Amino acid sequence: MSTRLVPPGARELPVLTELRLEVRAFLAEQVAAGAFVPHVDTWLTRWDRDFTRELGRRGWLGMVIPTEYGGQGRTYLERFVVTEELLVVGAPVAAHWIAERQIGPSLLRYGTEEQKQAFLPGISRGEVVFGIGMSEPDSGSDLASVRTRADRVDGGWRLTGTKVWTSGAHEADAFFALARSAPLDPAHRHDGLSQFIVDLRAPGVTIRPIISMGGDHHFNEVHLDGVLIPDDRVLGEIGQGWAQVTSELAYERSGPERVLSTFQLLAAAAQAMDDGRLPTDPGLGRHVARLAALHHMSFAVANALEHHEDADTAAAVVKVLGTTGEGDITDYVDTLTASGWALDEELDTLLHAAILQRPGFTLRGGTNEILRGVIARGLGMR
Amino acid sequence: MSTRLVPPGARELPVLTELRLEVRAFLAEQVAAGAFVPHVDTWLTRWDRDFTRELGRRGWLGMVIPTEYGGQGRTYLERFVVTEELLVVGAPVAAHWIAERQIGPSLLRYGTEEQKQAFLPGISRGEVVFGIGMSEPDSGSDLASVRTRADRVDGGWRLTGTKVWTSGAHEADAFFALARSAPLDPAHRHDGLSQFIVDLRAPGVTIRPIISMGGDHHFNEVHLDGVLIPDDRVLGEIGQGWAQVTSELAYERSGPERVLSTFQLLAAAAQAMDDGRLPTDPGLGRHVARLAALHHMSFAVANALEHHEDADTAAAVVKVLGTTGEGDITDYVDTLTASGWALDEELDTLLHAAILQRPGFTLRGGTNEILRGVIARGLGMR
Amino acid sequence: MTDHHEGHGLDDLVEPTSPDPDLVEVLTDLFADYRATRATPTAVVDLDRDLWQRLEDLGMTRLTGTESAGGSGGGWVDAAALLGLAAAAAAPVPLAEHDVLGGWLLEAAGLPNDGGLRTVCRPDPSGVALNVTWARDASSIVALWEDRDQWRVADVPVDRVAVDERRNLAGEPSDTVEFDLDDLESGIVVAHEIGEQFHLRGALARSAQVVGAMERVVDVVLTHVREREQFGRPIGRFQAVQHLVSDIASETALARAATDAAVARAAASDWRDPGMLFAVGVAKSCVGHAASVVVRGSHQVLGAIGTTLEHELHTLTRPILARRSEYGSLQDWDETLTALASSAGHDRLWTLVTTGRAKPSTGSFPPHDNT
Amino acid sequence: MTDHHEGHGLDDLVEPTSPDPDLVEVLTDLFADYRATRATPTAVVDLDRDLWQRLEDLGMTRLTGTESAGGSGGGWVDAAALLGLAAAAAAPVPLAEHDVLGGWLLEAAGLPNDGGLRTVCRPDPSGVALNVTWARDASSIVALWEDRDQWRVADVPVDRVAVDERRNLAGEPSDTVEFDLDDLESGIVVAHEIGEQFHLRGALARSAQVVGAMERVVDVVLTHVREREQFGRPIGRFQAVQHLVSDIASETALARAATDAAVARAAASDWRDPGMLFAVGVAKSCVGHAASVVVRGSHQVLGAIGTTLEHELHTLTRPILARRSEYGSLQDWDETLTALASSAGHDRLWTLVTTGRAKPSTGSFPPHDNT
Repeated sequence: MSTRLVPPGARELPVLTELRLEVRAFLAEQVAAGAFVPHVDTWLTRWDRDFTRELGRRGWLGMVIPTEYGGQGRTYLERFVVTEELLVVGAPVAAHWIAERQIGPSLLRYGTEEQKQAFLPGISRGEVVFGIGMSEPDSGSDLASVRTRADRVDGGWRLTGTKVWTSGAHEADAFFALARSAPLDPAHRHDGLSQFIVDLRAPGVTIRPIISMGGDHHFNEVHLDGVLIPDDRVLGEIGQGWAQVTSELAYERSGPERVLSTFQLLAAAAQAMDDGRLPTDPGLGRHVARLAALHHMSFAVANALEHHEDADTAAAVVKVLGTTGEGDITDYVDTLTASGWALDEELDTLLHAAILQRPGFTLRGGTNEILRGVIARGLGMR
Repeated sequence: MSTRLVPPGARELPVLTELRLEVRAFLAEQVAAGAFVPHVDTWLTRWDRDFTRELGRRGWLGMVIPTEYGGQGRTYLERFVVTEELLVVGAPVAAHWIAERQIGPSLLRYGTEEQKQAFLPGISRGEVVFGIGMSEPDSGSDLASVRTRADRVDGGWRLTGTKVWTSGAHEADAFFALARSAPLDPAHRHDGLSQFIVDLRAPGVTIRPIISMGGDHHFNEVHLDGVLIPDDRVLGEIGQGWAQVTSELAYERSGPERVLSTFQLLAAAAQAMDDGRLPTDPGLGRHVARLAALHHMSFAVANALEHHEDADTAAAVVKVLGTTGEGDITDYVDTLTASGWALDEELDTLLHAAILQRPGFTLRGGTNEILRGVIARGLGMR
Repeated sequence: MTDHHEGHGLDDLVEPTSPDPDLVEVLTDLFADYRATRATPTAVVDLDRDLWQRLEDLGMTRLTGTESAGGSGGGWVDAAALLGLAAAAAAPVPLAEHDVLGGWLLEAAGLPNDGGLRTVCRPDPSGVALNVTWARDASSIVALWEDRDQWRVADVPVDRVAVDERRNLAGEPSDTVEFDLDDLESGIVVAHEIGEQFHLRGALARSAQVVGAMERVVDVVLTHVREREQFGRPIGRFQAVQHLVSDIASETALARAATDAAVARAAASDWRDPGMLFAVGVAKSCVGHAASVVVRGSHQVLGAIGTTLEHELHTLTRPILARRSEYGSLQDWDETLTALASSAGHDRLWTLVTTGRAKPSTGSFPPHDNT
Repeated sequence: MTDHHEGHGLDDLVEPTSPDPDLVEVLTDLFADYRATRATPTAVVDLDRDLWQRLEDLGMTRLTGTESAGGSGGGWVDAAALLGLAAAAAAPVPLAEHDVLGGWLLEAAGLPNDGGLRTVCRPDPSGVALNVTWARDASSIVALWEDRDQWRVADVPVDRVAVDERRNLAGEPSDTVEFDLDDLESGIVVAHEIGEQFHLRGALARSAQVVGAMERVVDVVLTHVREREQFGRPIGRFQAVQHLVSDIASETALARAATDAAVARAAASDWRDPGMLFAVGVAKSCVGHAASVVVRGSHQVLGAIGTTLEHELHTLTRPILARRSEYGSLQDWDETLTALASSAGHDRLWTLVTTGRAKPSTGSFPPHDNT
């Protein structure tokens, strides 16, 4: 048989579909009630702690967290369909996104019992908001080059350095910081890194906004000036930070947020074509087809992860194709549209937001250049 | 001012246009008389020595060769418009293509007086047919790795080795062979190469066909088994082969044959769209626009060459964009067309031929991967 | 990851959709043997009757026929696997025409199937059918045609039709067939959905073949980039080549996901799911666009050697392009999907994506199935 | 190469089409100074009246006006250079609206031009014009409108219109303007070709701006890839980055070639060449498609830093996308070209490419000019 990059698909059975429809009905009510206005890229740009808590109350957060830690003890597949439904409708999900996607699974895998008890129930209720602190001003795609220093002190560590592109740090309660707990050994650049759970209100933490090209504030610089991290807030093992952060990449890269960030724009374009406000064009069908196929592929990866199968390469495939597609949808609608807001104010709003967010699609979570290298490695080329 | 990759354009004046229309009228007569059937990629695939000689009689060969060598003593710009007209109509021009494009200019620049007198008049009359022998079985894009050996003997050199992808060698009279006249020095891989003028009927030359994927015979393997090359058939200087072959690349890479190989297919598609045999689609306009812009860009490069300006990077730009566009036209028409010859037999014939030739468009004369590196170098990146 | 499923078990949530592993093993061996022993590639491709016989001996030429009709009772999941593996071996055998389409039409019409080699077509009102693959090799041709709002099926012996021999881009027989109108008019009337399904089944069969061939192209490319050296190292070490190959493999994987999803839906509903038009369209569109990337990229990576007659590559890329344009051009299918998507509109586009239909089902099909 | 032109001299064959080098030098200095002294980029962009004054002092705000009307008598070649250089500096000044379009309309209508800041628009029959750039900043608005087969031009003081302030993707004023219908109906009737040319002139002005901005993007990208290091070396050393940058620069060069050709044709014929629709369409299409590649590729190369408000990149990429969709969407122009190409058909497509028209000229325009 030939090289199989992506795990075999699976058919969604009625039990999952019922969950899907339940979430969909709730969201339709919320939109109708004006609780939120559907938008693009809401997992980065739309914060609503009330909405997040409401999801928690309904059992749609902490879905893969065991019940003993306040979670739902359900499957990645169930979480997958809930996530898809939240994204396609453009719901304000940024407040819980990082915790739900990365922090919860990392705590389950690497956290101490005390850490799990301390954080997972709040995450599951949507009350504890987390960020992630990996990138640094000069690190870019070369994450092993992080320079934030963790110095051993009595009873813990002191962190000194600067993290950037920390989405929502100004709203969050805490973040995971990757830092160098041993000096850089150029021959073993991935050694000596560790993860720390940092209280963003702790002394020594300064958060400064990074304003995006559209004038919005989603990202931050987080300066850590000798911030004291007690020993019980080390995540996992000292020196194992690299292995820990990379182990979760399949979860981070294959999710529906790598496919659906511009779904609302595509849907508005479909409507505009039906109404004659945009010219009928086969490109719409092409983009819908790719998105549908990516929905199947992303689901196949979730199914593989649920079965504890390795899916790092497959996740990279989903992210490269999915985020490229998110941008393609944006560019496609843009090329169909003559400038001028009044063609369709909703379409224009979504289009402009998508254009301004688009550069990030293929950068965040590993650039597509890096990921194509990951795929090449998965194919045995390097 | 910003980095200018391509020289400024120039407006074609009526004198050039009159030449263009003169050639066009002749070709229309030829098509009407059934002298040839318009086709795609004819500069590689369509040999007609009679047609070539007729062009010579009309003064449309050897255009940049001075009159004292039997040429027309005209400009690259005049040759450019003649060439465009020949290509768009899909005329059978393969027999003189290599001689007209590369051999003539190389002989003018590097040839001895005796060599010029020996070959240029015949080239200008379309009677001497040349090929080119650069690639070897293992050389690929790495031309400096050629292994054909030139061994010094009394009064000349003996060539031993194998050249491949020699288009038309089975029809040609002679070719230029690049060979290693000194052993490879890994630190100076471009040294020790020389060019030789090889009589393809000489003892020791064996020509074997390489059949293409469509079953056609355009390419050959040329085996040189100690072929004796007298000293007066060394081209230029021994050891300067690399500089000599690379100096002509701008002429080879920026010509209209890098843009127009599939023009007949595009024209047939335009007709089919007008007749309702293909769906009306904005892609047609997009491809026509690119082709028109490439026509201007390719003309601008010809103008720069006429003015002795450096245009290596610009030529690489024309070739990358042009050959990609030739393939894009092919793929575009293919995606519009349902299988089945009878939709339009002419269109189908052109489409199938274009599909079978297409892989070569972006490989021959330097792959587009190599050329994008050349462009990056022109931009100061390497 | 989650070891505490307090709600549903995994079996309640999803159903795997893989072909029978024993079947796959048998076929993999068969085609590996075929590949190892076949002749050098040619520009013109003719039916391989020896291979056909071997497939017949294994029951593969009647894989999808019901057992009562002499078939092996295989479903679409297994059939798609067979089509893909045969296409990956560039096997010149009419499995799609003979069994998946022809055999099915005969059963639908209640016509006997003597096992003789069949191909299929849809003649126009004048009785002419273009581009009928393998017609010259068939013992009889199964024709589907529309006659005043009714669909009819006729099994016409090849000696009763005029065959004008032609070849497609792949070099395969792809003939023009002219029927005697009397033979068509005396055909058996079949249910309306048979006529509608034919185009979809044909399109999905072609998609399965193209994906199988593309997967083999990926392997051919990977072998080449490991072995071929330039500038002193394997070309697979160059970032540009890595990215080209990554794109080829990724597009192939997407086409595979789309095709498998459509096949699974077809298998689960025996083609009765009203979302089949969308599902097949998604497969055909993704496969067709992938074909552009895979064919161009693979030839670019392989270089001149890949354009020679003796190389395996064109035995895959030519059929890929020939078949992606059968049963509707890529543009046709994108237009169909555009029509479905725009009529779904803003509020039901996602329903279309997940179920293949924009409105909740009104028929007898379980509304929650095949989402 | 050929030192023996025995036929025509080069001057008989081609005419260079470059802008006045003195003008280019003055403008290059001016915008270099502007770039060096301007404030940090903002999301919202307002008219820079100081810069406008400096341009006015140099005669640049009336560059294309005839000298008798108080202009500098510059042609389209110089005007396109000015638009491009200003766009490369992301200069928030309405040069296209005020001079190239507004000044031209006033002259065409024989209306006086007091030099006060103008913008232009084409109100709909109800008197409403959308997306009127810089309307809020103008002293008066030059309106072109079609009234029963006649085109009229009116110069309406801004205090006689209602301005609903909005902003475009670039953050620039792009207002909705509502006219009093009486003001429009009392406009001056102008020749029919004025109405037809307006859209073309607007489209070509936008193309010149977008190309200028894209050329600056190439420079920004090149600076970045030389300075930014990853994995221990400048990112420009990675083949993937080289190819991205090569593509950006190549597309920009193609857009430049197409735009220059249209500008040269406009200049040589004073817009009377019947091939202008095709020439402008080619420019608009190539520029528009280049914009997709350049904007995406440049942001990809620059990474997260290029998405920050303080970075120069978005001051270029946002206007590039805003302007490529003005005076017709990219799709509109591709459709126009498709119509021209398909009506030219097989035999005259090449004539269309070389002359902009499918039929030999029948008008007074020299048939061999501007080929």
